[in-house]
Amino acid sequence: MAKNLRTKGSKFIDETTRVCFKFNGNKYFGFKGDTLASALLANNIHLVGRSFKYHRPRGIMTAGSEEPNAIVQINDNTAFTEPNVRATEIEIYEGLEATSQNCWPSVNFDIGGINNFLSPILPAGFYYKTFMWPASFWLKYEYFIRRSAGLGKSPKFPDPDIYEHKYIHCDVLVVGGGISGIMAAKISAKRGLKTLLVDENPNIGGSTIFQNSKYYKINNLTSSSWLENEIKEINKLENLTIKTRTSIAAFHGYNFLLARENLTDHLSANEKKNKVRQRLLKIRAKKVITATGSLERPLVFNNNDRPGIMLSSALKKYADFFGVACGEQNVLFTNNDTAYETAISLDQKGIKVNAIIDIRENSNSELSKEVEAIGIKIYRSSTVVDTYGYKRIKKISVMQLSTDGQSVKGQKIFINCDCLGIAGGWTPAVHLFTQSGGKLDFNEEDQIFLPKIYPSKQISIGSCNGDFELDKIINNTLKILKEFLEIDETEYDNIDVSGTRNLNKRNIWLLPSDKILGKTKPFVDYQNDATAKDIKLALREGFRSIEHVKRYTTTGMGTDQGKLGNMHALGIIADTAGVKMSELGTTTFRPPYTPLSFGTIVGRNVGEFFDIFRKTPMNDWHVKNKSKFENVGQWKRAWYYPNGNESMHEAVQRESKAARESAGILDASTLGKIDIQGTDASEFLNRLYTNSWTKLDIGKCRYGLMLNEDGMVYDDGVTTRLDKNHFIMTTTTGGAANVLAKLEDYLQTEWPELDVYLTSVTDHYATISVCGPNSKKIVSKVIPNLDLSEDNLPHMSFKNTTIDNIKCRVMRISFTGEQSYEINIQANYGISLWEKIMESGKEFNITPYGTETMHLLRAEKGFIIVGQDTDATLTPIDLQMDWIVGKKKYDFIGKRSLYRSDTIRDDRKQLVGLLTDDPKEVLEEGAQIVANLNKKPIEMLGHVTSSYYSPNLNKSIALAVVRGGKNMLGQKLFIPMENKSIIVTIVDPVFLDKENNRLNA
Amino acid sequence: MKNKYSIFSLVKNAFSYHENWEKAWKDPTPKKEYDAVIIGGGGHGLATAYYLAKKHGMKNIAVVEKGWIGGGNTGRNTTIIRSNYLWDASAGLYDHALKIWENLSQELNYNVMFSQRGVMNLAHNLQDVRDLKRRTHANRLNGIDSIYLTTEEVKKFCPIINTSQEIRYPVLGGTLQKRAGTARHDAVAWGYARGADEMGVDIIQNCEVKGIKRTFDSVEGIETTKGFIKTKKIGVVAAGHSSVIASMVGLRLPLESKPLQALVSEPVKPIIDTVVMSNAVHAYISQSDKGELVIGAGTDDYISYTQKGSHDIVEGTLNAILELYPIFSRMRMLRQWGGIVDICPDASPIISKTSIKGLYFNCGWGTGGFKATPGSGDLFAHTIANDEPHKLNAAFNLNRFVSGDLVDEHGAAAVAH
Amino acid sequence: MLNYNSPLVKENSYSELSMKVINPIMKLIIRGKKREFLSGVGKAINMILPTESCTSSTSNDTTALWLSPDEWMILSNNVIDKNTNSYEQENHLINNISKINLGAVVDVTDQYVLINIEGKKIFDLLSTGCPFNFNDFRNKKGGVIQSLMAKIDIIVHHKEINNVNLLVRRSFSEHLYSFLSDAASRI
Amino acid sequence: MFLINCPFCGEREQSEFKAGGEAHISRPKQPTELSDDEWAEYLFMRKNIKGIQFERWNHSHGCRKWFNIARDTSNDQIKAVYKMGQKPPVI
Repeated sequence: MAKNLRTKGSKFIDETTRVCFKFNGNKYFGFKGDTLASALLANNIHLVGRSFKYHRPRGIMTAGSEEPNAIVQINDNTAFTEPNVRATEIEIYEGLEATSQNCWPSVNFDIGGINNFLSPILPAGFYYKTFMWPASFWLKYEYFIRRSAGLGKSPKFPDPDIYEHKYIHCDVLVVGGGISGIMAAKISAKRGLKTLLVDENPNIGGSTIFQNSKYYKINNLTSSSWLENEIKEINKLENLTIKTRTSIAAFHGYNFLLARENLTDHLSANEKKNKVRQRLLKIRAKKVITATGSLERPLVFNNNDRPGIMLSSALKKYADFFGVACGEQNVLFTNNDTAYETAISLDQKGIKVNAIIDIRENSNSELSKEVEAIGIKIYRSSTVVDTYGYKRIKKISVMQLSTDGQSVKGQKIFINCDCLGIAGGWTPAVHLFTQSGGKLDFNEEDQIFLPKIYPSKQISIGSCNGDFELDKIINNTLKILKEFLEIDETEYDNIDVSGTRNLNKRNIWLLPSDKILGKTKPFVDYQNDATAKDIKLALREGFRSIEHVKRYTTTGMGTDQGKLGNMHALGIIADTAGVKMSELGTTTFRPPYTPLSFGTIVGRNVGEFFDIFRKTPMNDWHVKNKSKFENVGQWKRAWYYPNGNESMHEAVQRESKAARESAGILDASTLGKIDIQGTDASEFLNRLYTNSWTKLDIGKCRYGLMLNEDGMVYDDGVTTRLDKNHFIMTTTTGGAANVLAKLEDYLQTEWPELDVYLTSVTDHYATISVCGPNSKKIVSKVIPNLDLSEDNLPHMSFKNTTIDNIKCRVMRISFTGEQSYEINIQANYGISLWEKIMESGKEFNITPYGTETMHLLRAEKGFIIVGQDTDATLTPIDLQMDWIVGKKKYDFIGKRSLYRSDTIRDDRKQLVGLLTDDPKEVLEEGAQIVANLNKKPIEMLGHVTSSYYSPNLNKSIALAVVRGGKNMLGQKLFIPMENKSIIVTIVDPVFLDKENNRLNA
Repeated sequence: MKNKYSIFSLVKNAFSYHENWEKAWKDPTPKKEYDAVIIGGGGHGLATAYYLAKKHGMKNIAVVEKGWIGGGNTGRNTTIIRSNYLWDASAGLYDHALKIWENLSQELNYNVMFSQRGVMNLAHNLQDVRDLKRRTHANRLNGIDSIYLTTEEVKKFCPIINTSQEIRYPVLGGTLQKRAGTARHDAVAWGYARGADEMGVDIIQNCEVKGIKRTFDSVEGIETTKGFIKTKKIGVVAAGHSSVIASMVGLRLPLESKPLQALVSEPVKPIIDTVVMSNAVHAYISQSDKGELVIGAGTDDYISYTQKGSHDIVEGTLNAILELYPIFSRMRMLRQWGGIVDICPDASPIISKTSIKGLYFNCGWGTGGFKATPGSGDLFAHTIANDEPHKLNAAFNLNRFVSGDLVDEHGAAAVAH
Repeated sequence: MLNYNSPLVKENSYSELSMKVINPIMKLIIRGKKREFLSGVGKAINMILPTESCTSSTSNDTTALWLSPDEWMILSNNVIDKNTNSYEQENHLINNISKINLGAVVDVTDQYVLINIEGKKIFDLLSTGCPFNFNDFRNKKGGVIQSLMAKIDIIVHHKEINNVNLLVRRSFSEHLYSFLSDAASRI
Repeated sequence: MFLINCPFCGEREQSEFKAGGEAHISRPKQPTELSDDEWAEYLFMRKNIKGIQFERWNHSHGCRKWFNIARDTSNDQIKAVYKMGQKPPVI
């Protein structure tokens, strides 16, 4: 089998560099520049994979990204493995290992092949009609369905490669480096426009670069050699960037495009080391020129899927570009002149062409004359009615076409071949255009969809715009570009192009066979095994919309997104339903154009860069002192500081006791801080908070509660009056950004008349809170020059002072119920001050505590935490904080909502305290609360929002919201857990020091 | 009865090369008048018609669809079905739907492939843990089979999740509802259509509603691209386009229609056997029977009817996916698309009468409508037939936005001090 | 003495690119709308605030960055004394602006970290995570823009050709700096 | 991804902005005078237009200023950008 089908040298392949690779475990050789497909073909290998549904043997059909069949798993069982890689796209490199997919035990003998024999009972949508009995069995059926579906295998290990993003802004983006794209890039760049040219192939030049036909001449050079010179020229252009191996994945609105630049997939393991594998280019272009060319269409006839059946244009590319013969006995099957070009190319390379089957009555073009001259037999107005050969085509049968093309006549002749090139005409690649929101128009003459209405500054040129012959391509491209780039002359204006081909083609979407349709397999979607009869079945069952047919038959849903077959599907629907293609419309082409690795989309935002981490000025100290950390929003907050191998519970019990018995220290730097200045500052606060601010004295602090307009608690914190027109507001850690945005919103859009300025100073300050009976002694050691007496610095007041000549602010506020001092100092001095306080506090066993202990301490005092004890469904009244709602205030954010019929009800859920009958029993946060265990359905009155074991009260305490709880003090309720139910009593939420004596202890 | 679907009918039809299958639904031209017209031929609309005919004996009804049935969010969602909702009202609604799902294929004689492979919700911070525990306790007491899992149990149930405690937002636990899972979205629309059609419901596609004819206090019919249709009862199930229909009678709804995106990978052999949802890092993932990883992204923050969203959303979702499933880095996105979801301020739906007699709305399903399809149709049918809500959808009335009795399913921002 | 601890002290150099943190630099946010505000500022620190969007102005010792129609950042051109955090200019501004209700003056010296980046590859580095179109910006000095880098808010001041100052909030700075260092290592 | 022309900073990428919903819904000056229904209209009821809609956007990662744009929600084309307080353009 392993013979060499290399023809004499191709300049696009480096025949001096042999590359060794493995396919299904066997060693093969190719040359640098080969794709896996060309290398396999050179080794006379066509059978590459098995189809999705029937597991039919499939080979290489194309030479590009539209390949439906030849998809493989590469580097299986390594961290570098990748499923569903197109053999026609991947370039071989030393050490590449590829294996066939969707077959077991092997591609040559695949058990799944049995599906092919069951196919009569597996028509489109068969699974909707069966597997329903017995009901309970679906999961079992599904188990087998899932295993037989799928193609390649997902990687099993994390990806060692690195991906990156890059934002690119250019004046002109040219997509596609074929002849028209190259001309466009040159014209654009020469006019001083920042131009980017991208092409998915390793080199630009498109199909012209290997077009050596004497029929196509530009300025008396063969089109290929003319283009070579052009490429040499544009490589020198200043404003032009050329990116090869770069494919546009998506074309979004406002000319925003995503492209994948493939940097290392063609390199061997050690060549790729430490290199970025792929880069996602986020391109914003003022203008986009699409020159994506066109895709050759297959022909739809009985058994048109056997290995060895390929696109005629692919045969030509393998011969002219890769120097590979796809077969030794070639036959071409066509409805237009393309196949004749291929025949001539093959013949020049000394590759044997046995015959051409042409469904047209005649073609008297130069090309066909030459083919006849060569002596290749041409069967006119004939069609292939069947093909033979299981794992490789051996033979075809041919019959005469009736004049209407709907049936066959005459007697059947057989022609042997090991490769059948099919040419069904061309489909412009309008995928990107439609992705961008462009509207298509159907061209009856050529039976193609063409760009009509452009949604942004973009244009299509070349064959993706419906120009298929060299002269038309060049002339139209120039005409279009002049208008699009608003220029009156180009360097190509007196270019001389010669040669055109006979265009007459005969388009038959579904070619007839001598067998009835039901007995044939004319594939429309190769990968998903959707045949013409599946499409007809869908129509028969009432699926009329193209989207319905597509979904019911899975046509166009494969990894090739139906690039080859979609037009035939439409054609067959139109013919069968008797409607015009133009009325049918296309299905939407969804991004990406070719599949895009998750890793590429994500770029560097993985691992340490997955999400931002924010650190406080004292973070290093916490780390050094073995703190455990809690994620609070994007912040890393000290959670608790275990001594040795203390558990969290032990640590928290110790920390909380210390804070109440002597002194504790907390890093509160993450709380949001907003500087508020302006002559209307106090009026502004009045409108924001539920309570009143006008009368707050300078130097005093006040707790505030902020609502949403719908009356629910939104945020809280202490705000301090630094001066008549100057306040500093603290917000919750998580709320900070939203609160600032909300305040700015009100200021700018609702109350622009207010003279108020907001500035975030959250990061400017390190905030250190020292609390406990000994806090005063410690602070006075640290700030000897500050008078800490009750009259000078009473609870809820502040003083500006300095420590070692550094200005700072000391606030007497408490979230623990203990006497406590919150020192705000410029962030870069924070860690130093913290250490100083620790030093001064040593004699009092000052104990650092984290968020967990803070939560416990505030719960002992019944202070809420917005977001833990509230959930956006609680009003201040519900929280029993009526005292903070300024009834007399005319208005504040959310006030009106408090008086709606359902928000004034007093049987709403209300915040209460809970005590367990068994003081050792600590409730689970989130546990539900009921009054009657036997009532069915059981009625839930509320849930536990916070729960701790209090070392200071030596009992378990909890906060909860309970329907009507306000009036249930002393009442016993139940907490039904999985295995038991716990008895609790409703109490006042303040568990410790109701009189607030400790504040001034 | 049109030919019943079964393995036997498949074999039988194989002999006639499947040339004798009947239409799954007819393609009638609209009658002059119907007893009720459903606007919107998505899953919810078709289900509504099906149950109106089946349970309430209303046979002379039509479903009018602007495009093709099931072409909206029904055919664009990530097919997740679960009922582990926090509030009693929601739990009742979604579990009612889940119970119907469990026997739907048999009821419709159409395999909707309801696959009870379980749905896991992950917790990534301490507030997540509290919220999920709260929900699990509520579910248990509401008779919903939801359990809380430790990180180890999460790992055991879905081994490919990265449960390392070193990652940015480590998995701290999760919940599992075993009865939850996925279904084949298209099949739901097609199955209901076939069922409704068989009971005489007219399914009229490519028929856009242009106006609603009304007297001062009640409806009289609809103007469509296929002419005027007289009717006294109109059920609007137009999802993203609800506000557009409402504006035809001068109503404003508490809705915003925003882009919601989803994507699938190329198909691979089975690798993830359940549904995993993670709100905190925002990533939903499951694997379809075809082998594609089905991934749900979030909504954009602006109104759009384009069925396109911004790339940042997709990128953000895949960030989260790779954080939780690093092995998927080399998997490739095959298709990406968007839907238009109509979102209520409290993230709960509206199944309600309106101030206009004979006009009913079923909307506001936001990102979670698919799972409710059968229940929604059943309850909406009940509401239309009796001009009175069923007790299970009573809470989802329009008046809650006036009285303030919202069914808030976002919960809190879930960020503590 | 309290020690001064700025984050990210390490300095990184790569081919045609180097990054370092410069501190302490005095940073003030000043806000105002009235015409008297502008003149008041002029009086206080004798420089004219840039009123054209996305620009800056510089005097011998001070630079002013336009942030929004009523917001500017005032920076000291040179590092200041670590042992005090009261600044002459701040006091002048307070007396000529906030004290007489013309606007607001806020010390944000440690709210922001100033990262200086030098070299030919600055904008290649920024393009790995910043959506802003630097095509024109890169050619003329003095420009100021606010945008995102690796999802983090940044202020970019084009100080000199091939020399920009990047201002980022302190709590984000460590993350941003490691993202930049990582990207720079491959440029 | 839109390109939005901030009236203060010029053309910027969408990622620098946040959308703020329907524009020209001003907060009632005397909420207490409103019925529950009227208050609900302000709080929750929205036009949610398919077509030209006037909406608020904030340059949240730039100058932090709010402004209005007129956008066709059926194709996402931005027709006009105008400052807060200005009348919506006639389109």
